[in-house]
Amino acid sequence: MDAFLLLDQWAFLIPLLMVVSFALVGLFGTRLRALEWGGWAAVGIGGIAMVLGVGIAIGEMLHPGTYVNAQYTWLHLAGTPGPFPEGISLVAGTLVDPLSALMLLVVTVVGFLVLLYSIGYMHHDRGLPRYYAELSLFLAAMTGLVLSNNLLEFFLFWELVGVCSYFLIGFYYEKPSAASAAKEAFLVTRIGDVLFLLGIFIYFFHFATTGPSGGWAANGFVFAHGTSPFLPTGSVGSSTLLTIAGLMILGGAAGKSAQFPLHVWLPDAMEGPTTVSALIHAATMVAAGVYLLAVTSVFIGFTATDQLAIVAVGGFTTFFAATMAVVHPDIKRVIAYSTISQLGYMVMAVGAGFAMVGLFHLFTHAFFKALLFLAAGSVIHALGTQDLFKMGGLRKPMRVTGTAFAIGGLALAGIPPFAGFWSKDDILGSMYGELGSHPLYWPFWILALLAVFLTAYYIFRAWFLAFGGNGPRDPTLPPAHEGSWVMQVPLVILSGMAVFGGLLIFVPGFQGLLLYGAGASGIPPVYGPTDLALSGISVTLGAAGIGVAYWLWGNGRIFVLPESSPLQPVRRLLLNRYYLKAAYDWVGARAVYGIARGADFVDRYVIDGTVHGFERAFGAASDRLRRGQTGVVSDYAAYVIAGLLGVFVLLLLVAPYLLAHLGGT
Amino acid sequence: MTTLPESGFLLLSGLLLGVGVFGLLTRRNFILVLIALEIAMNATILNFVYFAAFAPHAAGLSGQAIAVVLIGFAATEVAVGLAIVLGLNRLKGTIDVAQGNLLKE
Amino acid sequence: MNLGELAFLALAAVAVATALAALLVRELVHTILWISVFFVDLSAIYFLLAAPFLGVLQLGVYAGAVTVLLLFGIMVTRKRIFSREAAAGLGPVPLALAAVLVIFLVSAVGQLPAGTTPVTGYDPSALSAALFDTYGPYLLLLGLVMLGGVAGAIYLVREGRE
Amino acid sequence: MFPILSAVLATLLVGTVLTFLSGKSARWVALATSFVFLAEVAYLLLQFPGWAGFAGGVPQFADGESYAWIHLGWLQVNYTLGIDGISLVLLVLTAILQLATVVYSWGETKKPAAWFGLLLLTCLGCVGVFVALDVLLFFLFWEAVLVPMFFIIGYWGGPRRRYAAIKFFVYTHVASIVMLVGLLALVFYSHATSFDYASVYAAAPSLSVVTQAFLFLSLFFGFGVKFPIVPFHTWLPDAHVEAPTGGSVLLAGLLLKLGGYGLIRWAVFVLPNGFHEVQPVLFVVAFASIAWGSVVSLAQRDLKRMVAFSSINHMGIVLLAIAVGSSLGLLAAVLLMFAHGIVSALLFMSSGSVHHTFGTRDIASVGGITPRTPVLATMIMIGSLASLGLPWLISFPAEFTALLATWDRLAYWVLLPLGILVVTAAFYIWMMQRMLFGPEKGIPESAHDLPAYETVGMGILAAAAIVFGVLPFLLVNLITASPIRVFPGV
Repeated sequence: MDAFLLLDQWAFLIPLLMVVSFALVGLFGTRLRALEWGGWAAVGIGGIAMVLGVGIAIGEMLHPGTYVNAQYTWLHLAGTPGPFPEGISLVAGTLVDPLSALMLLVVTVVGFLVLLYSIGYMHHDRGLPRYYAELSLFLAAMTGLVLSNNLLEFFLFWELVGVCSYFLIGFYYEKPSAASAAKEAFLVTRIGDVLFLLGIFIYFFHFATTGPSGGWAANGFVFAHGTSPFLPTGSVGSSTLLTIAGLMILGGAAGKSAQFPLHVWLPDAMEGPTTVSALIHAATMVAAGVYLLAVTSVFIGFTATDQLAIVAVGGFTTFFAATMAVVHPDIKRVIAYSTISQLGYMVMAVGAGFAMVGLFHLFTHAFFKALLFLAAGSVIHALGTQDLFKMGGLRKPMRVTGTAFAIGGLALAGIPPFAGFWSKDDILGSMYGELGSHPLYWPFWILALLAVFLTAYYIFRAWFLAFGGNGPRDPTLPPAHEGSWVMQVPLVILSGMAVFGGLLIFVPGFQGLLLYGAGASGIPPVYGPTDLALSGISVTLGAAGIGVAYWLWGNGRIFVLPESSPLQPVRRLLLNRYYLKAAYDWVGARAVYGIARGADFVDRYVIDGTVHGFERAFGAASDRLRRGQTGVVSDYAAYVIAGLLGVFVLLLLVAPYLLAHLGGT
Repeated sequence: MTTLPESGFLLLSGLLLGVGVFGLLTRRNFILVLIALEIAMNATILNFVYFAAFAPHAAGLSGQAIAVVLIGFAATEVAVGLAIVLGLNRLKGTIDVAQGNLLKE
Repeated sequence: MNLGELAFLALAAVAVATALAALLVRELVHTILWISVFFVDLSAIYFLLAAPFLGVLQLGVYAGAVTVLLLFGIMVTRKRIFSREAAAGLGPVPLALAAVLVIFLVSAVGQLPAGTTPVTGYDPSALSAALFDTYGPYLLLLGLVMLGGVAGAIYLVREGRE
Repeated sequence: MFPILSAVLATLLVGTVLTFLSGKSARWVALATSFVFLAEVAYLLLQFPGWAGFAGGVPQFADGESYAWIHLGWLQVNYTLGIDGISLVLLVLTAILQLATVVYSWGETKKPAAWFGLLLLTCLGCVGVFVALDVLLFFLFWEAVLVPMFFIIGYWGGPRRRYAAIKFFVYTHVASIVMLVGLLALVFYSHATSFDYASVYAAAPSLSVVTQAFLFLSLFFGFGVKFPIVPFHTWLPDAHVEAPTGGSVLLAGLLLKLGGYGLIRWAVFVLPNGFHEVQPVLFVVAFASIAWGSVVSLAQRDLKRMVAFSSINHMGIVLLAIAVGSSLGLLAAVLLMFAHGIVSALLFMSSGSVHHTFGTRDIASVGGITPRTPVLATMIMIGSLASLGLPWLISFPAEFTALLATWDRLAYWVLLPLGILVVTAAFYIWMMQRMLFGPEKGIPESAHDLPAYETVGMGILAAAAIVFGVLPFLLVNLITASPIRVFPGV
């Protein structure tokens, strides 16, 4: 047991290992005889990291507690007058607590499985070393983020994670659509990052001057210092400044976790390899926003206004994203919309004060969503297309994949005893208990409940289209086949997690993990199906969704909405993503770029034009003067005489006059 | 010694300088320009000599000494000026001042 | 009005007249004649100002050497290219400039302190002391300038080097 | 004590002269000079005792030297040198940039002796500005920088080089004259006992606040044109577009820093009361420069012109950090100057390499260069990401500190520079999308990846960007060992 606690102080090795992997594969990957070798090296290092991560998580389950090791001064702004007479130290270090342990478990396990799976999925790609280098760097950054012990360090890794995501979305950079999607992802999350940064500033100055303990002031951003990391909600109060700071944090989280209105980048991010979608854009990085909200709510706390805003964003996004998934023909994008929707659940839970419940859903979601993506990846790997309407009947040639996708779907739909049921039900149940005291939560809770039905429907629509029926609808597709063992093993492991992951809640140690941070909200979360009626409603909704999906799409049926149907405009609206993407494109490409062009014009012709105007005026004046330079000696003599007379006038007339009238000496 | 009209010399000097300047500016023949210059020069020398005679501290005869130096300079100037005139004449075939715009080219 | 004043007035009138005549006559040779009269006239004025050394110098350098030089110059250029000696193209401006200059100088005359004492007699030793002690360096400089002037003149009139 | 600063200047002077004289082997002489210079700066760095503090209300500097130069009654001009943390950081920057530039332009074939000599001469002038502590000496070095840069642009530049060179010269020279008037007025009106920084510093507080404000404005104009500040910035894009790569590097990396250094050393420290009077003007100008530089960059098609405008944006942030008037702000300003020196140099080298590899710098007409020229693409990526303020690269700690200082004093006004960060990210990311990614376009058959010397030259800068980005305290500790700790007049 003590051995597990000892592991905490070696936690920093996890990101370090992945950096080593990044350097090894990045520098030498292309020199190796077989490109896979670099991949295997990354898999090996990732395996060690996973063992460490799992060990730390088990240690936390046995002994929930907070381990802080802050000793690396990253930036020391010594003796700065103003609010910081002793100076500001920005100390980097590691922080291990139940939150980070759970997240670490997710990141290292899914990370390792994806690394392994990629050996098969990417084996034909010449960019394999680059892929593994970037993936290693991503894992380093992600684990670093999870282990950060202050907001600034968090932000450093947060941005690094973002840039890795940028490169991995644009992995097939020769494709213009991939390059464009990478740009979009970077810029949209950048908007969130800027808000996040402002939030950091506000917290920093607020706690530096009014923080509860001396530790806050001296260490600036350290949000867990010593043994008392908890800040009762009451101490945050209702300060307007802190409300704004909380909203800024929400902005940052919304950018990273693709919450409305910054969600547009995530569906387009599916341009990257499917493995990347599984790891980064489903299981880990996009969950970082939720994680940020969770640590903020535990260590700093949100005001009531912030909480409502977070619940509103999360609840609305849950439903909003699910509607778009309903009509989409692309298998990966359906899962992507589903990710946005599920992240909405987590955000909502964290906002309502149930940080660990949200994290629990993050935990289960990571496994079943990675499973769905990897299964979809197998299909894409085999067929080379992502269009659901070209597929069909895949359950026979791809038995493992089909089963895995079905398990993932059941988990997503919230059917017991699969993992998703427990966590989703906890969210809905815990919030239900809060509805009485927070009447404004009601509409968002109902939206979230409705989303359960949509979720079950769209994921099984995808399953029936791809795996149901008798054969591919597009005869030009190559015959389907199952991938190699490296691709199947992760599917099997993840299937296991998707089936049993939720049952962990009945393990006493794990439950203790989830109780962590409850003090922040003062409300004990609900674990397990305590309210059977509520569980019954949500399970019924999920089953109904599956039933409708079977009725419309089962057995190879294709449901075509009649042209005259009044739902046609709705369908077009959904297919066009509520025209939000078009609006953003218009703002970016027309409005902002138009302003820039206008400014450029002003710069060239107005500002520089004024300069050239002066130049011409001087030119004209000097041209006049130049004509006096006749070269004739007499003329020069005349100028000399005139100048002499000018001096006479100055000395004999002007100077005495000035002296007489201005009274100088 | 007989008395002399004190301001008269200065007036004469000023008038001569005016004449010299007038000639300097108006004559087109280079030699006439030189002569005008000499007139102006002589007006200046006259001033020095006058002050050597009448100034309150004239004992040192500085004015006369300077006048000597100036006469020397003036003579040199004429020599060089005439050399320029000859050079110009050879180069352009004329000694018209208005044609001598070498400074411009 | 005593003899000195009378002499001065006469000499002054001759100086102005000859100067103008030298500049305004058409024939260049006549110009030389008038200007030599002007130089001699000034020499007389120097004698009147108790500066016989300068008077002699004026006669030697100006009335002698410079006049001859000018004459020589006219003979070499020799062409009567100016059918009419006209203003150099500046119109009334030179005349106005000269007039304003004269007005300024004349107006300045009134501002000089009155009551000066004329030096009587001629003191060669004082002059030589001034010339060779106080102004010795300038004399040296003059020598150098003359040397340079001669060299420059020779360079300028050198034939052929087109 | 050994006059180490004079030795540094002498090294560069001797190196310059030898380079001019050594014909075809000039580059070796220049390289040797760069290494000696680097070693001397390293020595300065290692034995730097920290800022010497005040003696009798007058700032003291490390490695000080002072010799009588012109003493004519009231005119007391000395040859006075000295450094503090601020100058030292900029000296480090100069040493790095000089080495990188010399290595990068190893293949220069057009009058190499003159080229390398002028490069060294420019660095000499900059070093002189950073170490001079006498009004006249400072001004002489300040002006001395203009001349070699004028010839670098005017002789090695692009097609409109003469226009650009003259524009550069006229703009900066007019500004210098205004600055000189301000400096001389400062000396004379304050009745300083000599032209030394120390005596000017001691005498300046006796001036009335209004006088200080006017003097500050004239100095601000003089230094500001070098920054450059909107609307006196139009010389910069033209100068950069026409300048040869090495010239651009020194122009952006060093010459712009002269303005920031001068403003801090000679205006803000000396005239704190005047500074506080005109602070609003500085804010307006800084915000205008930040917004204008970034927004106009977005519309540029020429890679180099885009980087030039982004320099205006970054130097605007420097000005903002100075203008907030706190120690934190000054720290950020110096850090940011260093960061911008490294990053803009890297980007200008990249655009130079793009130009001679693909024959054009038009962003829209070259595309998908990554597979053919991976090293060049990597350099562009590092430069762009650093410039848009990505953490772990050098600009981030600087910009972070600058914005932190801005929030401290201006609260929600910080949203403007923060928002502009998105625009800055947008034009770099968009440029990368068009040039580096997508299908190959407009790549001539002859295009090949960077020659070794260009890789090394840019590699030095990229390494510096990463090292100082991960370990910013290396620089911060230097800067905090300087007078920013005792920001006057707050």
